Amino acid sequence: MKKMEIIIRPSRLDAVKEALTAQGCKGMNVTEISGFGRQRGHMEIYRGAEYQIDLVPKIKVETVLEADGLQEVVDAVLDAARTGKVGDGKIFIHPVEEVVRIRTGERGVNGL
Amino acid sequence: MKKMEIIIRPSRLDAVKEALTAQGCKGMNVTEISGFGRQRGHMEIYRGAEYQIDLVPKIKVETVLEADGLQEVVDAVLDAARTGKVGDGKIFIHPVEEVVRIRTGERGVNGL
Amino acid sequence: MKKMEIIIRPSRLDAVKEALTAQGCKGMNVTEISGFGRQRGHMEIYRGAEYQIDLVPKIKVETVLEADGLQEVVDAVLDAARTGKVGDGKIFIHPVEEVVRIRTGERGVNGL
Amino acid sequence: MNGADTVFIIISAALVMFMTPGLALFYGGLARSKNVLGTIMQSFIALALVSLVWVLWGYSLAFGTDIGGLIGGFNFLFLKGVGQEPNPQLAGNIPHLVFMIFQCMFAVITVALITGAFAERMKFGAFLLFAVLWTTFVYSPLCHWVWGGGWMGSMGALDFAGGAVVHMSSGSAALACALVLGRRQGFGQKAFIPHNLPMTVTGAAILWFGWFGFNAGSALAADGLAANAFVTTHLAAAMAILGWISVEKMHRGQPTTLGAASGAVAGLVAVTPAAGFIGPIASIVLGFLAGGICYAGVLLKERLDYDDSLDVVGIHGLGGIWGALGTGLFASLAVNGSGANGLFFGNAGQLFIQLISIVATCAFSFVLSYVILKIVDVLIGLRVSLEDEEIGLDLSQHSETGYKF
Amino acid sequence: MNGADTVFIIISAALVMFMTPGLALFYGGLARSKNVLGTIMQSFIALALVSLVWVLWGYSLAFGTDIGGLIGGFNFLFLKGVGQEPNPQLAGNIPHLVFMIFQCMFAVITVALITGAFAERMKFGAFLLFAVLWTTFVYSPLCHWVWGGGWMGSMGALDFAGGAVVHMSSGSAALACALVLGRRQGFGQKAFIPHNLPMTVTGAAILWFGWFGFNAGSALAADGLAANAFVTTHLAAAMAILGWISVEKMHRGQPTTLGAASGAVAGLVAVTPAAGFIGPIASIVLGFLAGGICYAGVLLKERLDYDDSLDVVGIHGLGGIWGALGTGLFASLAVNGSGANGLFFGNAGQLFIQLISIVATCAFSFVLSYVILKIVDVLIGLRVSLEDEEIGLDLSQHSETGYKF
Amino acid sequence: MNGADTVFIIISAALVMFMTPGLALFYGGLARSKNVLGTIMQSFIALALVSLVWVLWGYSLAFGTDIGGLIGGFNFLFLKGVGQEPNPQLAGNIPHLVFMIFQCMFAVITVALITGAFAERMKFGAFLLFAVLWTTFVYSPLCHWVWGGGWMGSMGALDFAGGAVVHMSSGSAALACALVLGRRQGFGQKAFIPHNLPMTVTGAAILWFGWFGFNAGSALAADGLAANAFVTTHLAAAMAILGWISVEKMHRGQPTTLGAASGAVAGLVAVTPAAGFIGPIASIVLGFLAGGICYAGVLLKERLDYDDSLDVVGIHGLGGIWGALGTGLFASLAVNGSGANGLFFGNAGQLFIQLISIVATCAFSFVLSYVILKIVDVLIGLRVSLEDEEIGLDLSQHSETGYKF
Ligand SMILES: Nc1ncnc2c1ncn2[C@@H]1O[C@H](COP(=O)(O)OP(=O)(O)O)[C@@H](O)[C@H]1O
Ligand SMILES: Nc1ncnc2c1ncn2[C@@H]1O[C@H](COP(=O)(O)OP(=O)(O)O)[C@@H](O)[C@H]1O
Ligand SMILES: Nc1ncnc2c1ncn2[C@@H]1O[C@H](COP(=O)(O)OP(=O)(O)O)[C@@H](O)[C@H]1O
Repeated sequence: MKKMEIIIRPSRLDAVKEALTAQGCKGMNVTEISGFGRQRGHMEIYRGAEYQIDLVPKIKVETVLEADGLQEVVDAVLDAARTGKVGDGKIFIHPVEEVVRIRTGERGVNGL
Repeated sequence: MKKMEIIIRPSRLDAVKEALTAQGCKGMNVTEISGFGRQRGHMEIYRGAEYQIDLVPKIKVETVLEADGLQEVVDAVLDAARTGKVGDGKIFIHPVEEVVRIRTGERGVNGL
Repeated sequence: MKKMEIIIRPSRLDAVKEALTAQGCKGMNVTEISGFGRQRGHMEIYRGAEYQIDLVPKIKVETVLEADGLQEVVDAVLDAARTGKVGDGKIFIHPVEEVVRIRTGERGVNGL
Repeated sequence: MNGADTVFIIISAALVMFMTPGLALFYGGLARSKNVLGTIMQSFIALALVSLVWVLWGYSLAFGTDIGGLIGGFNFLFLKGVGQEPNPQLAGNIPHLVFMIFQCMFAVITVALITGAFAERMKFGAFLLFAVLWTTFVYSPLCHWVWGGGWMGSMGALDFAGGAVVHMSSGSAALACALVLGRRQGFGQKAFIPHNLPMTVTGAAILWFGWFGFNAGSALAADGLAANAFVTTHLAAAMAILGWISVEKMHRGQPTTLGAASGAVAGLVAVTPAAGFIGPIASIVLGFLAGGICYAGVLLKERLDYDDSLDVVGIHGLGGIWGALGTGLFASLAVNGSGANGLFFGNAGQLFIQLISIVATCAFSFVLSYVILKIVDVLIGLRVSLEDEEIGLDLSQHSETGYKF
Repeated sequence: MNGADTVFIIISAALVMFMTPGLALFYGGLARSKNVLGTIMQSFIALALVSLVWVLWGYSLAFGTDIGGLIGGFNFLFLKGVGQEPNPQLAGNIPHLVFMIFQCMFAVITVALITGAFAERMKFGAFLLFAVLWTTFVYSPLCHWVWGGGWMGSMGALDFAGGAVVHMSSGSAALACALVLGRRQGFGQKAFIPHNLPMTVTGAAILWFGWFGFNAGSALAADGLAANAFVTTHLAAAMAILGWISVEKMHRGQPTTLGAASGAVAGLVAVTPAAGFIGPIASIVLGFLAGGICYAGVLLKERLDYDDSLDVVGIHGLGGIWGALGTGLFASLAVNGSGANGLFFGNAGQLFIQLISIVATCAFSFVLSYVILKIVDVLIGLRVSLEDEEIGLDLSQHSETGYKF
Repeated sequence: MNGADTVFIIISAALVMFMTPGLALFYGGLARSKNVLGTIMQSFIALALVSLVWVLWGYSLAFGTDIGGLIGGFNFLFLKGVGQEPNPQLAGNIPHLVFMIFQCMFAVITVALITGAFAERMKFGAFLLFAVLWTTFVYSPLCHWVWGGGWMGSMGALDFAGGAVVHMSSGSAALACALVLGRRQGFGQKAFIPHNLPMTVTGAAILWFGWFGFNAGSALAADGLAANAFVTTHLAAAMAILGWISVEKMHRGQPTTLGAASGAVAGLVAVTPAAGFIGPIASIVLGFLAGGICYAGVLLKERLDYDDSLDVVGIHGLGGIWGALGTGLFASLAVNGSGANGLFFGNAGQLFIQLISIVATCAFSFVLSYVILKIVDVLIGLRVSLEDEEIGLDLSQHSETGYKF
C-alpha cells in the first residue's frame, strides 16, 4: 500500500476529492497547511507598515491506497488539481507498512 | 523505528493519549484534520439552503516509536479508540529512517 | 528522496525556514500542531477551576529533498531550532518513493 | 425648543449611527472569512462618505425648499442656515442641526444596506463612486418625496420611519446590483456558508437596539407616539423571529440561529413604515407574517437564480413592501391622529395609496440604480477580477486579513 | 406626563433590551465552540417568546389589579387599556406603554439568565415550553408580589430593580435546572473551557452598559435618585471586579480576565436590589464583598457536584441574596425617603423583612421551576440525546456551525 | 435641576463608560492572539480601579475647591458633599452625582488609552500601581487645570471635551511608556500583525458611538451647543476616515479597513477639544487633516524607532495636539458665545494660548509619567520576563487563553 500526499490550492479541493473518489479511493484526510515554494506570497499593510507574507494557504490531502493502479490515480489528481500557474503543488508517494481499521481491526487492504 | 499515524474521533483523544503513554510512548503530535470516508457527514442549513458537508472533524495522532512491541501498542490504541460505529478511523504504520532530538542532537532510539 | 519532518517551537519557525532555504530547499509545508512530550504543558484557570493542559503548541515543517547532502541540512536545522531547553522538538527522516509537480507533471528530483 | 425632545433625538441619532457598524457585523459574519473586512469596510466607509455627501448637498436636495414636489432646493447647501436654532418648518422643537444629523444617519444606513447584494465581488473604488451617485440621485429625491414635502407625502402615503425611503429603495437597488454585477464564481455549485454567525447575531442585536432610535425617534418627540413606535418595533421584531423559525421548521425541519437573526431584521424592516401608525396588537400580526414572507423572499432567489448575496431583496425589499401594505391595512387614527385609517379600519383608499408609493419607489430606485451601475461600470468597472474574487476582497482590495489566530 | 422621564425610560428600555444579546455573548463565549449558537439562541429566542407572553398575559398577571396580594387580574390582557397615556397607579409621569415595555425587558432577561444553568444540553423545543410556563407561573407572580402591589412589596421588602424578581428567581430556577437535567457528559473529568473569552468580556461590557438602564431607569424618573442608582451601580460593578480578582489571586495565584468579567456581573447583580436605597460609599463595600461571595459561590458547585454550567446559582442566586441582605444592612432614608433604613442605620427589622423575601422568593422559584421542568420532561423530554450532546447543540439542534474561518 | 439635562448626562455617562470596553476591543484586536486577554484586561481593570481612585480622592483633587490654580482641595474626599442635589459651582442643572460620574468615565478611559503604548509586555501588577499613581498625580491635576478652576482654564485655553486632559495627556504618557519599557522582542524584525481586525472595527464603532456622549455630553445640557458638538464630532470622524485612507492610498496603494478604523479614532480625538467651539464645516477640514496627520504620526514611530505598540502617540498625542491647534484656528464665538474666536476669525492670540496649553500638558504628563514609571519599575518591575513575553500575557499573567475554537 502507498500513501499519496497531495499538496494543492484550496480552490481545487472539491475537484481533487471528486477525482479521488471516482478512482475508487475509499477515504482521505484533509489538512489546512501553509506552503512555501516558488509561488510568491503577498504583501499585507497595517498602519502604513508593509509585511511580506511568504506562506501561502494550501490544502494537504492524504489518502492511503493499494499500490496497483497508483499511476492512474496520480494522473487523475494531476488533471483535477492543475491550473498551470506556479503554486499548483506536489504529489508525494510514501510507503505504508500496515493499515488497521479501528472499528473492526481489519488489516491491510481490507482495512482501507 | 516506525511512525504510527492514528486517525480517530475527537472524543477519543484523551483515551488514546492515555493508552499511548501507558504503552511507554514518550511523545506524540496531535493535529486537527477533516476526514472523508464511509461515515456520512451532516447537513447544514443557512437561510433555507441545505448544504451537505461531507468532511468530518477527526484528530490525527502521530507518534514515532521502536519497532519492537509495535503490535501491543496497536492493540492498545484499537481498544482506546474503538466505539464500534462507522467512522472510528484507521491506524497507518510508516517506516522511519532516522530520528534526531533537536535539543541534544541524539539520534535513533535515543532521540525519541 | 527523503522527507524531513521537523517539529519545532513556533518561535523558531523563521530561523528554520531561513536555514532550509539557505541549504537549497526549494519548498516546504508548515502545519500548526500540538505536541506532547517531556516538556510540561501549563495550567489554565477558569472561575477557580484549574486545568492542566498538556498539549503544547508546536510547528511541523515538512520538506522533501534529495538524499544527498541530507546530513548538512539536518545540522543546519539543528542549529536553527535549538534553544537547549526541553521541548525543542525532533527531526524525523522518512523515505519518499515518488514526487510529481502538479503544474508540469515533472517527476523525481525535477519535481521538487 | 424642547429639551426632552432634543435629548431624545440626539440619542436616537447616536443609536441610528450605531446601526451601520451593526450592519457591518451582520453582513461581515455572513460573508466568507476572506471577505470579512471588505464587507465590513463597505458599511464603514458609507458612514464616512454618505455623511459628507449629505451635509454638502444631500440634505439640501432632500429637505431644501420644495421644487415641484420632486426635489429640494439648494438653500441648505453646505449646511447654510442649518444651525443650533430649530427650523419650525421641519421640526420646531429641536435644533435644526439635530434634525439634519438624525436624517443623515438614515441616508448612511440605506446605502450600507445595499452592499449586501454585491458582497464578495465589488471593487472598492467602484463602490465609493456608486455611493456618492446613489445618495445624490436616488436617496435624496426619494427622501424629499416622502418626508421633505414631496408628492408622495402630499398624496398621503404613510411611511413612519422609512419603509419606502430606506428599505424598498435599498431593496430595489439591491436587485439592480445583483442583476448588473452577476453571480459570484461558483454560485449554485459551491457552498457559500457564513463564516461567523456569532458576529452576525451580534450585528442583528445592535441593529435591533439602534432601531429603537430609528423608529421611536421618528416621532421626533418624546411622547406617547414614540412609546407606541417603540413597542410596535419591539413586538414586530420578536414576532418575526417566531414567524421565520416556524416556517423554517416546517420547511427544513430545524429552526436556526441565522433564521432568528434574519427574522428579527425582517420584522424590524416591516414595522418601519408602520411603527407610529399601527397599534401593538397589529404589530404582532404584521411582524409574524413578515418573518414568513421574508423567508419566502429569500428562497425566491434560488428560483430566479440571481445572486443577491446577503438577501437584501428578500429581506429589505419584500419586508419593506409588506410593511407598506401592512400600514395600509392596520393603520388607525386612534393610534396617530395625523396618520390615517387603513383597510381594516374602513379606509380601503389608504391601501391603494400605499400601493402607488410602493410601485413608484421600487421602480424609481431600480431604474436609477441600474443606470448608475452601468455608468460606474463603464467608468471604472464594477467587479474585481476573477483572481481577486478567488483571493478575497480583504487581500485584493485592502491588503489585509481578518484573522490571525 | 413628563418628557424628560419619558425619554429616560424609553432609552432605559432600549438599554435593558440590549442586555439580553449581551448575555447571549457572555454565555456564548463561555460555552464550547460547538455549542456557541445553541447557547446564544436560547437568549435570543427569549427576547422573542417572553415578549409575546408578556404582552398577551404576563403583564396583566404582574401589574393587573391586585388579587389578594398574590397575582394581578386580567384587566391588561392583550394590552387592553395599556396606551399612550400614563396610568397614574403605575407611573403617572410616563406613557403606560413605556412602563409596560420597560418591564417587558426585565421578564426577558430573567428567563435568559436561567439558560446558563443547562447550557450545552437542553433541547431547543423543551426550552421554548419551559420559557412560556416559567414566565407565566414564576416570573409574573413574583413580579406582582414585589412591584405589582403584592404582599412582598406591602410587607416593606426593598427591591429596587429586581434582586428578588430577576436574580434570586433565576438563580433558584437555575439550581432546579441543574438538578433536574443532571450533569453534562464528562463533567468533572473533561475540561470545560470557554471557547471565546473576548466574546464573554464583550457580553459583560454590554451587560454593564445596559445595567445603567436597568437600575437607574428603575427610578422611573430622571432625578437625583436615578443619579444615585447610576453611581452605586457603577461602583458596585467596579468594586466586585476588584473583590473577585483579589480572592482569585489569593486562591489560585493569578487574577483572570474571566474573573474580572464575572466579578463585574456579580457586582451588578448584588447592587440591583440596593441601587436606589444605599449610598455610593455603601455600594463600594457591597460590591467588593459581592465579588468575593460569588467567587465562593462558584467554587461551591464543585463541592456539591451539580453542573450549573455557567454559574447562574453562584453569581445570580448568591449575588441576589447578598444584594437583598446588603440592602437590609446599608439602606438609608437619607438616600431614598420612600425606602427604609437598614440595620446599620438602626433598623434591624428591615434585615428581617429582607430575609423573609429571600426565603419566599427562592423557595417559590425553586419549587415551581422544579415542577415545571418535570412536566416539560414528561411532555417532550428536557435533554438532547447523548450523541447530540457530543455533536453539540449547533449542529444537532440548529444544523449550523458557529465559525468557518 | 433640569430633567432633560439630567437624562442627557446620565445617558452620556453610560455612553462614555461603554467606550472603555470599546477601546479594549479596539486594542485587543490589534494585539497578537496570545495577548488578546491581557490587552483587554488592562482596559477593563481601569474601569474598576480608576473609578475607585476617582470617587475616593481623584474627583476631589480635580474638582475640589481650587488651591492656587494647581489642584483641587480635599473637600470632596470620599464623595463628601457630592449628592443628589446639583452643585451650582460645577453644574447647577444636574445632580452633583451625575456630574461626578460623568467625569469619572473620562478619567477611566484616559488611563485605558495609555495601555496601547506598552501592550504585549507589561506586568499586570505594575499596571495596577501605575494606574493608581497616574490617575492621582497626572490626570487629576490636569483635569483641575482645565476644567476644575485651574490656571489653564483661567488662561482661556479652549478644551471642550478633553483634547488636553484626555488625549494629549495619554499620548504623552504613552511616549514615556514606550521609552521606559523599551521595544518588544523582535520589534522591527518580526511582523506584528493584528490578530482580529473585525474586533478592532467593532471597538472603533463602539468608541464612535460613545464619543457622542463624550463630546455632546460635554455641553452639560441638551441644547443647541450639544447639537453642534454632536454634528462636528460625527463629521470629523467621517472626514478623518477619508483623510487617512486617501493618504494611505497614495502612500501604499491601498486603502485599508484598519486605516478607516484608525482614521475614525483620529478624527474623534482631534475634534474633542473643538467640538463645541467650531462649526460643522470647520470640522470637515479639521477632521480630514486629522486623518492625514495621524497617519504621518504613526509612520514617525518607525523612523524614531520606539515601540509605541498600538500607536497612542501617533493617534492620541498628535491628534490631540492638532485638535488643540485646530480649535485655536477655527473657534468662533458665533458657535459658542462663552468660547472665543480663533485665528481664522481674527483672534491670533487664541492660537498662542492653545500652544501654551499644549506645551504645558505634554511636558507635565510626559515628565510625571516618566517618573512614575521609573518608580514602579524600581518597586515591582515593569516588564514581564522575556519568556513570559514569548508565551504571551494571556497565559503568563492570567493563566487563560482567548480562544479555543
Ligand atoms: N520540496 C518540497 N517539499 C514539500 N513541499 C513542497 C516542496 N516544494 C513545494 N512544496 C509545496 O508545494 C507548493 C507549491 O510549490 P511551488 O514551488 O510554489 O509551485 P509549483 O509546485 O507550481 O512548482 C508549496 O507551496 C509547498 O506547499
Ligand atoms: N484510504 C484512506 N486513507 C487515509 N485516511 C482514510 C482512508 N479511509 C478512511 N480514512 C480516515 O478514516 C476516517 C474514518 O473512515 P470511515 O471510512 O469513515 O470509517 P471506518 O474507519 O469506521 O471504516 C475517515 O474520516 C478518514 O479520516
Ligand atoms: N515519539 C515521538 N513521536 C513524535 N513526536 C514526538 C515524539 N516525542 C516528542 N515529539 C514531539 O517533539 C516535541 C518535543 O518533545 P519533548 O519530549 O517535549 O522535548 P525534547 O524534544 O526536548 O526532548 C513534542 O512536543 C512532540 O511534538
